[in-house]
Amino acid sequence: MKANHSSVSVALAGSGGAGVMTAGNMLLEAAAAAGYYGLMTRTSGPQIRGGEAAAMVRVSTFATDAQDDRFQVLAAIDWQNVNRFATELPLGPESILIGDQAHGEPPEVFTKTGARYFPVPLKQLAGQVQGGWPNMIALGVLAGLMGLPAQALEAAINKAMKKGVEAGIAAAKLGLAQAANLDGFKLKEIPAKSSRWLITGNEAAGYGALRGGVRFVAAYPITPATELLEWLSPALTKVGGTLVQAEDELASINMALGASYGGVPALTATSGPGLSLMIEALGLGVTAEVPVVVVDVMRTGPSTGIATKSEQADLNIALYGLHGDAPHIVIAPNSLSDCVAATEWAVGLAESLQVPAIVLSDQYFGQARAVVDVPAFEKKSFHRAKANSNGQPYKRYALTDSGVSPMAIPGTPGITYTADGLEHNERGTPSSQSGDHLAQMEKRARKISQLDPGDAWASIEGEGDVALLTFGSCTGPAREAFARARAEGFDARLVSLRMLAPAQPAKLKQALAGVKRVLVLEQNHSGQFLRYLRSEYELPGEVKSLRRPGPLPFRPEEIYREIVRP
Amino acid sequence: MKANHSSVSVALAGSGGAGVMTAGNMLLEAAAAAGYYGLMTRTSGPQIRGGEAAAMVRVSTFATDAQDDRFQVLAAIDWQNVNRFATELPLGPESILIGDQAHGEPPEVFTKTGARYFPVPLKQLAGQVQGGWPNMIALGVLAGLMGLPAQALEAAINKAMKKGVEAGIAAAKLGLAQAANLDGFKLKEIPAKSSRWLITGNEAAGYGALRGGVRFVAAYPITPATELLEWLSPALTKVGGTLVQAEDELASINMALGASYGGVPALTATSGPGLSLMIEALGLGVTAEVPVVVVDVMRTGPSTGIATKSEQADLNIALYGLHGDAPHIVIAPNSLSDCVAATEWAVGLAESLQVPAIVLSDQYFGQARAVVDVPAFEKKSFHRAKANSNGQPYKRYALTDSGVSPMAIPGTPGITYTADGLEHNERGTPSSQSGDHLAQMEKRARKISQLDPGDAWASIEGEGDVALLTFGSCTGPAREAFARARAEGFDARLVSLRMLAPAQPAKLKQALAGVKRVLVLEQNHSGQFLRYLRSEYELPGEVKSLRRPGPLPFRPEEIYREIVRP
Amino acid sequence: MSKPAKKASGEEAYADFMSRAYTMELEAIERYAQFADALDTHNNPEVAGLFRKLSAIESLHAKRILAEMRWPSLPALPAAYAWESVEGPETAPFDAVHYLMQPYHALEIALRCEQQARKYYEDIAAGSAPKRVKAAAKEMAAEEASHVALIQDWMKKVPQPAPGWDEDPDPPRMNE
Amino acid sequence: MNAPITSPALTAKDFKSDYKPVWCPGCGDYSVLTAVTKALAMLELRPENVAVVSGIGCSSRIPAYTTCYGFHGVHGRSLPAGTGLKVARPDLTVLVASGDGDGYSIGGNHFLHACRRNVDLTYIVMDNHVYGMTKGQPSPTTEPDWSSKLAPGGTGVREFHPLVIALASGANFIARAFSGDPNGVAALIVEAVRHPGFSFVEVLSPCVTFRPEQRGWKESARPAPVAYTDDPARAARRLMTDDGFNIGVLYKGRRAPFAGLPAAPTHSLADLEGGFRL
Amino acid sequence: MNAPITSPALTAKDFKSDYKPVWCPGCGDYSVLTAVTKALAMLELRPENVAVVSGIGCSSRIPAYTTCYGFHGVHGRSLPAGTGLKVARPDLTVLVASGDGDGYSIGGNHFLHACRRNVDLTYIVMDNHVYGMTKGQPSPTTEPDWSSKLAPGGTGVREFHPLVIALASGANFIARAFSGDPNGVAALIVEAVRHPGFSFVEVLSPCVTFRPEQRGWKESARPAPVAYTDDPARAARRLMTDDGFNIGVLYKGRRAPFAGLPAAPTHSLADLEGGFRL
Ligand SMILES: Cc1ncc(C[n+]2csc(CCOP(=O)(O)OP(=O)(O)O)c2C)c(N)n1
Ligand SMILES: Cc1ncc(C[n+]2csc(CCOP(=O)(O)OP(=O)(O)O)c2C)c(N)n1
Ligand code: SF4
Ligand code: SF4
Ligand SMILES: [Mg+2]
Ligand SMILES: [Mg+2]
Repeated sequence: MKANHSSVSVALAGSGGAGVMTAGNMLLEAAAAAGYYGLMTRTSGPQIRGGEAAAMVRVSTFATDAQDDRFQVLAAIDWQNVNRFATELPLGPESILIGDQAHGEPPEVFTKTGARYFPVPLKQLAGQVQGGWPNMIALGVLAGLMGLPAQALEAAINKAMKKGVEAGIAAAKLGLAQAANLDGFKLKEIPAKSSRWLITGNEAAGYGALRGGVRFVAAYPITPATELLEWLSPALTKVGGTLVQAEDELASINMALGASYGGVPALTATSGPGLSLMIEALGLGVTAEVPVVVVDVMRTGPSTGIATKSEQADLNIALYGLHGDAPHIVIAPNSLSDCVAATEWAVGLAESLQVPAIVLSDQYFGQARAVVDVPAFEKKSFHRAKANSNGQPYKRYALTDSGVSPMAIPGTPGITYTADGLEHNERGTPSSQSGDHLAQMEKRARKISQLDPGDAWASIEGEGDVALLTFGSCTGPAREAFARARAEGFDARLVSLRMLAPAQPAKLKQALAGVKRVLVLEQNHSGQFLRYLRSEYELPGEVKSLRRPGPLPFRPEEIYREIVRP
Repeated sequence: MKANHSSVSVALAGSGGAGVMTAGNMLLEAAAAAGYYGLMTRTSGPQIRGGEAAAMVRVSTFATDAQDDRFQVLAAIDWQNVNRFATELPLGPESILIGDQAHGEPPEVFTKTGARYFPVPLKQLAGQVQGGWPNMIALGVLAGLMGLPAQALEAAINKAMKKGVEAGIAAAKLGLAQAANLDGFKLKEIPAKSSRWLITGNEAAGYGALRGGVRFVAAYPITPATELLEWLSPALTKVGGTLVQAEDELASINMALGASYGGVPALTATSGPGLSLMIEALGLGVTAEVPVVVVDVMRTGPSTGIATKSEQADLNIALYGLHGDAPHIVIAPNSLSDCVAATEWAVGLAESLQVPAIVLSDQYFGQARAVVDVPAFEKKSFHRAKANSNGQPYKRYALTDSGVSPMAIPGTPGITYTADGLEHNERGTPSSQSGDHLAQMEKRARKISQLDPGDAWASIEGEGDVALLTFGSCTGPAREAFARARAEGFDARLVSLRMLAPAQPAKLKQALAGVKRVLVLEQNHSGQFLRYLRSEYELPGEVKSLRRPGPLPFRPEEIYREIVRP
Repeated sequence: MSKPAKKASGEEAYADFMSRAYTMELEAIERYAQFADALDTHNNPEVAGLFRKLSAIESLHAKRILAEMRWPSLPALPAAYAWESVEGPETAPFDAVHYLMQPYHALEIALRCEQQARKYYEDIAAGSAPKRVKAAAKEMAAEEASHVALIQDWMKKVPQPAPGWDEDPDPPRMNE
Repeated sequence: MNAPITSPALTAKDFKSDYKPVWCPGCGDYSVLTAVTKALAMLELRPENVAVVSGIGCSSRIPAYTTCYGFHGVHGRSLPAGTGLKVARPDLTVLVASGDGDGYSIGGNHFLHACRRNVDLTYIVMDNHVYGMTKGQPSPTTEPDWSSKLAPGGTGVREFHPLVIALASGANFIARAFSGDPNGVAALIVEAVRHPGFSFVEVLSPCVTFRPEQRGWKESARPAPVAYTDDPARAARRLMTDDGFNIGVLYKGRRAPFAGLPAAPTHSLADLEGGFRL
Repeated sequence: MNAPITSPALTAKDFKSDYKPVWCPGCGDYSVLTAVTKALAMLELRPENVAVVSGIGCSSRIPAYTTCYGFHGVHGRSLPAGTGLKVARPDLTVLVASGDGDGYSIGGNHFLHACRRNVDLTYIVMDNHVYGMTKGQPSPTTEPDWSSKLAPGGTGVREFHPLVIALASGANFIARAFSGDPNGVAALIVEAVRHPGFSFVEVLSPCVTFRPEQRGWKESARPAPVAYTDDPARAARRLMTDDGFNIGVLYKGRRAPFAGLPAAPTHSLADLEGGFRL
């Protein structure tokens, strides 16, 4: 077994109670402890509890939040209904299947990929350890197949288990020993040390919100945003803020607006169905110029769709969902760890421009857990322009050059005013005059269009006359595809947009100068990103849309093929 | 006074209680009785009652629903705050002002246009008639200035007034006599007789809904959609349907979906803020494939905006507001009378494609009243494909070629099923399989994209290498601009889209063949229609955006100038 | 007749009486001013002006009380008085106005208020209050009586509204 | 409401579909499903003449598990959908199903107004004092001190009292059932369906996964000690002091159901057009 | 709650802005405005420390007519906005204003949950039994037989009983006022603001334009014959038989206000980051 793998992807499947998620998490922790990067995603059946599930763990010598083209190993505690995951668990002839004969043979859909089957008597081995569990045996097997050191595994088990640690370690070691008999996928040298986090995208977004200054959150639970809220609830208490569980999303967003009007940066998090319910109040934020941030952890739509799966199909509603002309901000993190900075940035933009901002995260980022390098944060911070009395009558909606008008915060004497969602004049008095409407429309548009996001608007990587445009979680597999292409001497440009609204036509034009072929990559059915690009930009050269609805993620290989296509 | 005017526009202003709307309506009726076409729009101050208001009446020898460039006459019962309407009441040196000296001089903003002032002692004259009102004197003056015959005026008064008819007629005749002393704007010959209606856009949309088969409406009041509902409520009762006043818009749209699921064509009507609240359930209509129609009578946005004024800024939300990829129908009537056919069509499309349809009307159409030629209706009618048991397991969401799957209506034995907003397989069972998701996404997209709207997708008028693209209530002034250009030997193409979604790129391409210059006309600030066109179509030649937010309507002259511009 | 002044010295009762009288005026001033604003907004400047005038007249009265009492600043208003009627006897009911009302109506309102005020003071003067209070009440009753006469005179000079004065042929309008 | 019986009487089984519930084994909702199917059989209805309308939640999955027409709508809007259906199709028997999150949190407003409107339908709420589907957040009926990830230490917020609210809003029939006794639930549903107007059946239906302690409800639930009343003021006093475990019909009102149902047409479209014609 | 008085006491006038109301002359809302300004003066507050939050409707126009901080939000959402504001800024005095359409129809759910949540704010609903702003459609409190264009012959739907619902949902202070007596309204608002937790003041405020017959309310409104109770069951009985015209405080509860207010920070951001650090 040569240690020549820079990335190994394994999946551990089984029915509820088998503990596949627990084992998966420990494998990820073990990889982290050994100094590798890692990523864990998950899938499960429709049952609320007790159904089939799979933990998918990728361990690598480089940082990535993408899933690989195929899994090297699929291990199963049992095979019941695991076949339902076939499309999510691509295998190849180089792959191996691990299973317990006691639970029957692997389903045909897996064996017909050419993957070789190696039975391991998980249950029987577990029986050899007092309090031993088959998932711990499997954990040991998987760790062994990658060549993770036993201490790392021990450390991970120690950290994760509250009781039965010894049995756990003993069982895992039995598994490790089993792996020694098998052809494995040993990882290459451990990468150089760096400061790292083990974090989910939802936690990252929550942390970014706090960094941005958010101290009030109101929200209503919804998959896959709930963990973001569950992380934020105690965290807010610790930093002097608070979270209110609202009766519905209408209440959430309006509570957030109320708090923000009071001077406290405020946020809510939701997914598509909830975002739909917040649309009216987002318009209020635009007109009354009250900052607020909504993190939309996108799931497969439309309607209730598939709550537990990812898709990038809320771009339309985020950009264009508001009634009337309602300029606002839309930001998309383009890596799991970027959820921190992107959310922090969104809060800063909302606050400094007094406008609603939507962060388009997705289920993939939100619920994946990864070992990431601690990002370098910009020092620049954004604040709300606050007004103080200068003896003059206060004009809340003064027609300034920047479009931003200093805001009076309740408690400040001499400049009280009424925030209004009715069209108004500079003082905030409702007006139906076309002149006031035009002036305020221009003011609100101006503050957004004058914004210069610097380099933060996109990640631009590489050179060449082929460009790939994408955003959000499609960036991970795209980056990996680029690395492969580059490794073969084929360079291309990757432009991953972080600022979706306002559009940055001048910057994109520059980024695409000289490009002959444009690939537009997105995870939805109708090509929302492509349509958006066409409406806002002149795309040079031949344009090709690479798109597919959720839930299956793009794999690096398919993108790679499109990049290098002659 | 030569009878050489083919169109005369007059406005009658005054404070609450002056009866300007009543008089305006009678003038419109009188014009209709005389055989002319006519149009009445209105404006008023922010007060609920008792504030300033103006009735704007245009009488013409040709059918139009556009306002003219300028008003020939502005009459005022009193001038209090009438200056606030200055931008809505453009005058020129050829215009005249009529007012009562007892109420002071006309405001400078009107006199400085060069309009000549002719005082008429309205109050004093009214005093000469027992039970006489100044507004009736003014009515007479205005009718006289246009040269409307006394009998027509009498007929209108007879029809409109419940009591005091004689005093009304006597007062109006006094007014007529006054007009004889003034330089008027006498109308040309009466146009050829035709079958006509006197109707508002809101009534027209309501009638269209009933023609389309709608028999259930649930709604929540909102300006300017309320009159649509108020017309529908008794009308539905008469035709065996019913209207439920819901507790909010969330309830309205879900009630409509429930009724439609039950096999009864259903509709709701609202404006921007209400549409925002219906977004989530529209997505349910898409996924569960339940037909439903929403008439959005657009008002000035964003947020509460200006409730009583028009704008075309809900295009974005109507097209792109839904979360996820949610193909649906968007139809815009392009004349006041087209509100009938467009709404009827939307109901037919919704029913036959089992999908939500949005009708984009606006405050201008909705609240204007006009004399229109009775439209010729297409015989083609659309129906919902209903399923019956054939002994096979029923596949509610069968993957048919057309994408449309026959629908079981409750009460039909043997084919019960559950309509679902969760992604599902053909049977309707929830599924998180990527294959099911893709298949259903394609099915839902297919039924929309395969739709061939024939010629109904747009009105195409004229020839030449300049094309003007527009939709909705901008079409009226555009048509008039075209007529003027044509009268001067300059032809151009007017393409007014009625079907906004699904887009019809092939048809537009054909419509624009050979075009060198494209003008895109719309009443909003950000150019939503332009953006939409760019994203869906390749526009040929030089493209220019003609846009402006509400509330001021486009005037024919400014469009004309752009068309003939060298 | 309001809450009985608590058993106290004549001086205290007097101060209490005067502060009540003052409050009564303030309420009236404010209500008239509010009416004036409302009618201004609704394009009825004539009646608005009249209410403004009435408000000014009441202000004079209030100022006189202030001067008389030599209160250093406005006395802190006691929590809402429990007047016998829901508001001060000189305060017009909030719903007495209409956007099409005519000066005659405004004077009718004022007349009713002045009459009520007169009766209020007369009742106190005739009652069992301390002497000083009774004397002051008498004086004020006389003053209100003169207002009543004044307004009655005034009413003769303005036209009586014709029946149907509040008819508006146009419907109300819609807003947001 | 009852369709004419044209074929041999159906049994509960005929109302149970082949779809296997995704519910956790032991979940109270199984027993509600059984009760619904029994009740429909007892009512001698036919599946095609019954519609089961729901929102989103574990409990809201119930429609597809019956052989009736089902409508699985969006979260919180089961009552409007059911109302629209019943008003448009008064010939159908409409059951609306919900959970405590779906019905009392996001759907609270529709609850209030459905009670007032009094459309003739039956509203069954499976109350487990928790958001089951989204993994255990507090719902309106959750005890204020129940600790969860989203509200560590509890929300501190007083519970929502569904029966009191229903009464205050004008519901015409109010009952509480316990899923531990499916026959009892079935009997109450039968009575609810038969009673005209809006009938509300709150079913205590334990969530074994997130509220395992609710297995103890078996000990608390007991038949209400007194018969139902038709006097709202009396019912109010009883319900306000009730401990949440009295089972049975607790109130039956006498209000006439919603009057706005469609009637036979009296006019043609041409008649209506006449209103515009010059 | 009362801000320290740092300068000479303010009068009602200091709380009235220069903007002239768009309300119809004679509208009851004028008098509510007067009452609010009087109450704030009596409470010895300063305008900058008070926020008036509303939705959409004639009544909801009130914020800008005061000199306080105002928030004129979207239709039906005044309570969530006020809740967010008060929870984030407990130092402010928050008044939430609404109408019967705004508060009881589209905003009904928030009413239920605000009563339960018991955040320390005062909710003032100007109830005129009609949608004034949109020209006279029936609201939840409209009599079932009131005929209008949208519901010719009446809705036939039973009225919504705001006080009963408030009580059933757990409001901590319930009063009914009548705008015909602005001083009385002011006194009740003062009491409501002083009472901890969620205080609800329903104000009968006639719409002279669409419901001119409400001028007759002057004859019906009268002080409640008995003093308020703090016993919910007793209050329920009273409120359920009340004719809608008893004026005064009708219930004062003893529930502790919402406990989820922010406290002083105990951790830094770096501490939180520590949770992720490997
Ligand atoms: C608009 C919207 N918000 C939130 C959700 C997420 N969600 C799904 S079910 C549910 C709560 C369900 O609780 P309950 O009604 O009590 O049902 P249970 O699962 O407990 O039976 C929530 C919040 C959603 N689907 N849609
Ligand atoms: C989402 C939304 N739906 C509907 C409306 C229209 N609307 C404005 S005010 C109002 C009703 C107001 O009634 P109420 O709260 O009783 O206030 P009132 O005018 O009677 O004081 C309605 C329906 C709106 N502005 N927004
Ligand atoms: S989570 Fe709870 S409510 Fe949901 S199915 Fe499981 S036991 Fe039932
Ligand atoms: S319409 Fe009615 S509620 Fe609105 S301002 Fe006029 S009187 Fe008041
Ligand atoms: Mg529940
Ligand atoms: Mg109202």
